[in-house]
Amino acid sequence: MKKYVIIGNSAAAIGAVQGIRSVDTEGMITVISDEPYHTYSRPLISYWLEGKVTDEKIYYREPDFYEKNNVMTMFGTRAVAIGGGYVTLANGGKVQYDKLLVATGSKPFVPPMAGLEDVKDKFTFMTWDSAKAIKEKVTSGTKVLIIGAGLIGLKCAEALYHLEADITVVDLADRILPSILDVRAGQIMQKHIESKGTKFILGTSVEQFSEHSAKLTNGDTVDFDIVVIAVGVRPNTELVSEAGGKVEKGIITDLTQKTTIPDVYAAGDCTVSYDSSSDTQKILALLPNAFMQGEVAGKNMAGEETVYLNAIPMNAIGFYGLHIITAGSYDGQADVTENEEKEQYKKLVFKDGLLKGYILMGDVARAGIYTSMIRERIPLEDVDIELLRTRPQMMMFGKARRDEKLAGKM
Amino acid sequence: MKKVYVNEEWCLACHLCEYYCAAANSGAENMIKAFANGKKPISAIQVEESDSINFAVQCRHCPVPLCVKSCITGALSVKDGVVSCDESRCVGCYTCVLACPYGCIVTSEQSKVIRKCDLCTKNNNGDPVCVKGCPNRAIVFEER
Amino acid sequence: MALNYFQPLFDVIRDKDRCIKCRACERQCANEVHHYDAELDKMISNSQTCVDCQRCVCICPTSALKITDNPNKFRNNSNWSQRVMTEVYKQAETGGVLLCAMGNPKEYPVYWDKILLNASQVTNPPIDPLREPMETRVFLGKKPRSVTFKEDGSIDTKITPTLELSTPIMFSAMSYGSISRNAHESLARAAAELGIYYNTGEGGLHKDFYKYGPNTIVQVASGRFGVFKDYLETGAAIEIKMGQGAKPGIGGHLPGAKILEDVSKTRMIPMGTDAISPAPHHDIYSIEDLRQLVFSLKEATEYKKPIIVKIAAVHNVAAIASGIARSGADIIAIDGYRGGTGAAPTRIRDNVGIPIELALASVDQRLRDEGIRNEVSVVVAGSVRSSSDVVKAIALGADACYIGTAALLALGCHLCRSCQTGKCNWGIATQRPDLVKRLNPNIGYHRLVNLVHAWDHEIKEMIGGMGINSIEALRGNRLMLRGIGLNEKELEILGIRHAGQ
Amino acid sequence: MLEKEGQVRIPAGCAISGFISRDGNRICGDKIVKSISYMHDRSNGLGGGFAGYGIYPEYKEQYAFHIFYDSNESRVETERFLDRHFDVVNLSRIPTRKHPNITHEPLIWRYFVTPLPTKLAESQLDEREFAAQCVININDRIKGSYVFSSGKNMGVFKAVGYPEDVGEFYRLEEYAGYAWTAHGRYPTNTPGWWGGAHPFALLDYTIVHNGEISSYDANRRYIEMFGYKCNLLTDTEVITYIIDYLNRKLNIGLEDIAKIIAAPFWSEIESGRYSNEEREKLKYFRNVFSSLLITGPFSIILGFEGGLMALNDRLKLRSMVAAEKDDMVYLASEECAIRAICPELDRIWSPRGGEPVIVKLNEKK
Repeated sequence: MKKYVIIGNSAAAIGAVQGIRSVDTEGMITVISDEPYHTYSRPLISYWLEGKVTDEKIYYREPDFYEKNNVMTMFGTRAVAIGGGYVTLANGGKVQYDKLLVATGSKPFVPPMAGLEDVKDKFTFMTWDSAKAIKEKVTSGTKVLIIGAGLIGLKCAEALYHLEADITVVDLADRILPSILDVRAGQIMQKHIESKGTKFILGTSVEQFSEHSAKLTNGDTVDFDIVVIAVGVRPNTELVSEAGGKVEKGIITDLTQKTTIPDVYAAGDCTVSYDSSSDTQKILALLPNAFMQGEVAGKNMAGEETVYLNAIPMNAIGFYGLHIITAGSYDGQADVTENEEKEQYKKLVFKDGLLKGYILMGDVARAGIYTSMIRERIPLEDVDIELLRTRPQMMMFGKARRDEKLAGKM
Repeated sequence: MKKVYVNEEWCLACHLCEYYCAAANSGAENMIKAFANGKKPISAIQVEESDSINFAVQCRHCPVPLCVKSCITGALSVKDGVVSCDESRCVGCYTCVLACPYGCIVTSEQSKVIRKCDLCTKNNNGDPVCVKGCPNRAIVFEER
Repeated sequence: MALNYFQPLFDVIRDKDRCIKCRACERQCANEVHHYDAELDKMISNSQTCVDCQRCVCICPTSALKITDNPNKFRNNSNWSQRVMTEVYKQAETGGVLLCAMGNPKEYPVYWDKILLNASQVTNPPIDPLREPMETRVFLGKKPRSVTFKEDGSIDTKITPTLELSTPIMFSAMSYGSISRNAHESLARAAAELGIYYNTGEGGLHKDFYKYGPNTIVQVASGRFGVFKDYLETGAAIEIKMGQGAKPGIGGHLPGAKILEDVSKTRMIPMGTDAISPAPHHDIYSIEDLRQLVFSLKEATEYKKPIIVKIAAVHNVAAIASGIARSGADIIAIDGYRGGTGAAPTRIRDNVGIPIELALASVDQRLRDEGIRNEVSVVVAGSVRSSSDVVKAIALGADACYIGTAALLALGCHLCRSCQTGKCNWGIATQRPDLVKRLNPNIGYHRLVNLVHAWDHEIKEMIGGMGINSIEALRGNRLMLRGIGLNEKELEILGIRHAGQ
Repeated sequence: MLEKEGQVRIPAGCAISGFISRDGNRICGDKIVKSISYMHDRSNGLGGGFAGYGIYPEYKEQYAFHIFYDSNESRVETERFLDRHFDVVNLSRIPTRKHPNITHEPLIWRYFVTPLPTKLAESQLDEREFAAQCVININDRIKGSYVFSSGKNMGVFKAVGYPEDVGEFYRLEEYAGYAWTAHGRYPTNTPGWWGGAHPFALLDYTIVHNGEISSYDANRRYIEMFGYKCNLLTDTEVITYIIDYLNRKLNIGLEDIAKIIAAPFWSEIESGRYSNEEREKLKYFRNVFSSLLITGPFSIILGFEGGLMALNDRLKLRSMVAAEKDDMVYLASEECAIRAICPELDRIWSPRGGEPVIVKLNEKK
């Protein structure tokens, strides 16, 4: 009977459990996590903070998930080292493995900022515990300063907006959501968020914190009750690097999710993935990506050879009720349509006879058809471009491809 | 497994499948009540039409469902081959909309959660209503 | 037009409490009666163009629609009815011949409904088709006068080619062109599955349907459209169309608008030209000419196919039939004045010809009187509406019946009688691709099969009740019939007694 | 007023019986009377009759015409017709005895005749057809005359009454023949006409029949195309004509005739139990002679020169038993009618529907 050990308890870990169990119903699976919770969905913490998701619904899988899958759990336990067929725990214990998955995710990056140590109520926004900590401090009218206008910062801002906090967002960049939006889309979104009362101060940074205010590089001073720092994340790669595994921006794996260390696999936000839309290696810190990588890792660990292909950056997210779906790379010839009044924006990016990426804001219906164009590398010459530009639809494919797709064999 | 398939040769773009679907899954006891007072319940099947070609599209219930793998809440799951959504767990993030290669996850402005075809397993219609309601047998429920 | 003489014939009534504004009616009406007004958020109906085809009523998911007669009426006049007056207005405006479609709708007597069937009581047991074999197979064609045997006792006499039918029902001639490809496919597939025959009409046979040849009767009409060697050889039988019940004395007429590419290829005529068949066959001006055509066709097909001669039921039909029976034809088809059509001049449809019941009775008797009933089979058409009509026709003397209108009804036709417009909402009498596709032959053929199966079952029950267990014992068995409400002359022509006698 | 036979079709139930000596031994007529009397309850006194074969050996080359006359005028007219067409070798009243249950008797005459050679030649018909035409002519054209028996060396005796009374009336004990058939009738009204009693005969074909065929008018209207006139509107009449047509005119054997009038069902024809030739033949018969298929219940005994044939409808909706003892073959509606005259039998069976029992005289050694 094989012994599987998984470090981490989020999407990649759950994907691995399901992957292993789809191949091996017998082997012993142990999940080690430093968080004390049944697996929960990390992206849901903002919904939880907002109050839209209850304690019961934040869980990523049903309560009997571990029992049903015959998984032994070691929650609230930190793994400190791996190697030699053992995981060493913070309490000195050792857990033996035949196959190990490192699914340690990432951690918030807090850059050195002058005076930050004087701020008592400062938070990051990465875990349920961090959301719980923020919630304790926020009531109606609480002044919140958020450093970082990226996905995490703005998701946090949206949640706090529903709690009627007074929010200011500061970012060194001169636009919001630069990782997923282009300049124009960012402007529309910014305007939308501002219309709800959230303030942005962009192209600036904090020069000096004091306990309840921050002096900015542009000379302004922002008063706050609490600060949330959301400038970025860093992958948790230490376990692998210290064991001699190859690590660059994140943990390096092959297409089967195997690291350079024998019998050790890695998946999720801690790893580097191959982005087929831009032909580059990058960290794709996305829940669907993590789950699928974990699943592939799990299957390989259990002996079924399979590879993870066609990973691309993609995001489905909404802020203050305005939806965005994006995918792929924006490097190429762009085709943009916009309806400012309706807060609708659409950008299609073409290169090498393929659809490479897109941004849909406002009207996101059926976006997955575009995603499949990118992922499956369907040549543009096979589709009706006019229809493709109009909206995502099956009609744009030729009869043969449409029949094949609608037969639902995927 | 029996699934719903469309035969575009026979689709008349009457859109009745959409109305039957919307009504059957609206919780209202009949179609008139489902649409009464300006209500516009959502259909999980959508008709695409052009001058000469029409067809209805709804969930293919993929053997490897990207929507389920992508779901951030666990609301989407597969049971006996049927991909369905526990709408009480959906937060409307639309990651499934992003993932579905057929554009078969429907967004609802009213409920803020997604709607998708569950082959009428959650209502009392037996076979899917879109199939039963199609006047030209363009939509069929069969094993292929 | 400042003065509108043409009030809508119908009133489209929408129950606003039921209407959910799904717009299915709008999408399904080729006459553009319904439309959705976004400003008013309402469905609006324009009754003026409604033909009462009932498509919208049938498709409405909430049963919100009704179509009734327009209650608006001219002043009562038993002589000058509203219909007659409106026709005058129409001709005053257009100067043209009135056109119409399908069968004679006027209130002439329906003799089928004045004939009652017998059943066995006490002296003779009724037979239960669920428990005993009950046979409806028939053969159509000439029967030899005598029979010779070989030494070993086997038969030496050859039978001329015959048609074998699983039940005495065939689908009438309806051309590709007048009806759609899907309607044709439905008929062809149903005929094949049922073991009966359908009839190409005068429009030729589409290449795709050659595979149904063993169940196809190919027609040769006065226009000779689509007639060539392969066509003749493909059919199981060849029908010479001399006349048609709906319009005796004139030829077929298919407007150019219905002649699209496929129809043009099949008919072998240019696209868009009107296909007008001459009133007579110009090589047949007399009975002896018919004999020549019969034998030309037999020669062309090496005496392998029975030849049917189809005539309209007209006043001296018995004598004409007698002539045909001696012409070498194997089967006579007689089409009564209530037979349908895709287009006919109204006056002709409504005033020319005689009822099939009387024509059949006199033809059958005449052929027997002359001792030549065996020379031909007799097939009747022209409003055979039900299995009981079939039973009555066979008891009067028919070998089989053609059904046309009933078959179209099975395919969805609601007898709006607007076939000539080419805008059939049921996908039957149209060539418009968006309308044609409304008739899914997978459904259509199945409905035809159902219909004929149902009739076959009913026929078995009726003849079983008479104590008959094979349809041939019904043929010409007029004792099984009684008239009701008929006068002496009618009874005499029908060769039956009055009920109670 | 009640309509008589020929004006209306009268359904009837019946008893039939018959036997034959295959060796050609002549058997006294009282035996058939005894047999049919055992089925008294199957008749109601409204018709009885007999046919005897081999009863006129002294006139075996002549046609024996038995004729009912309503009046002397009819007789005179008929005899004038006979004289024009035939050489009348012998004529006489048929001997009868008074019987309390037999009343209203017509004039009953018997003629032994041969066709006049000149007339026969002129007609271009064969002799039998000539004789048949003359019989049909008399029955059709001469009012009050009815030829009820017209074969050679055979005779029909029939009347309104119970068959046993009819037998006594005609003094059948004075006749002897190699084959006899008998009929007792149970009609559903009172036609009171002697011609309506059975057997029905044309030339040497006689039929006794129990049943009511549902195909009657289809058969009648078909057979009338070939010169027959079904004046009596009875099953027996039309069946006789059908058999005459098929056997005498088309030369179809009795076995094959059974396959035409009581044709096997299609399901049986196509069941694979027949050889290809046989299947083709059955199919041919059902196609070509479809209008001669007889449906509805019947059991018949056909008498003909030199034999008997019994046949049931294909569903066997009427009773019929057959039995053998030495050279004798017995056929009857009920077994009792056989046991009454031959208690010890070699074999007794119930023929299947549509399966003919054909018995012919043995070849003379």
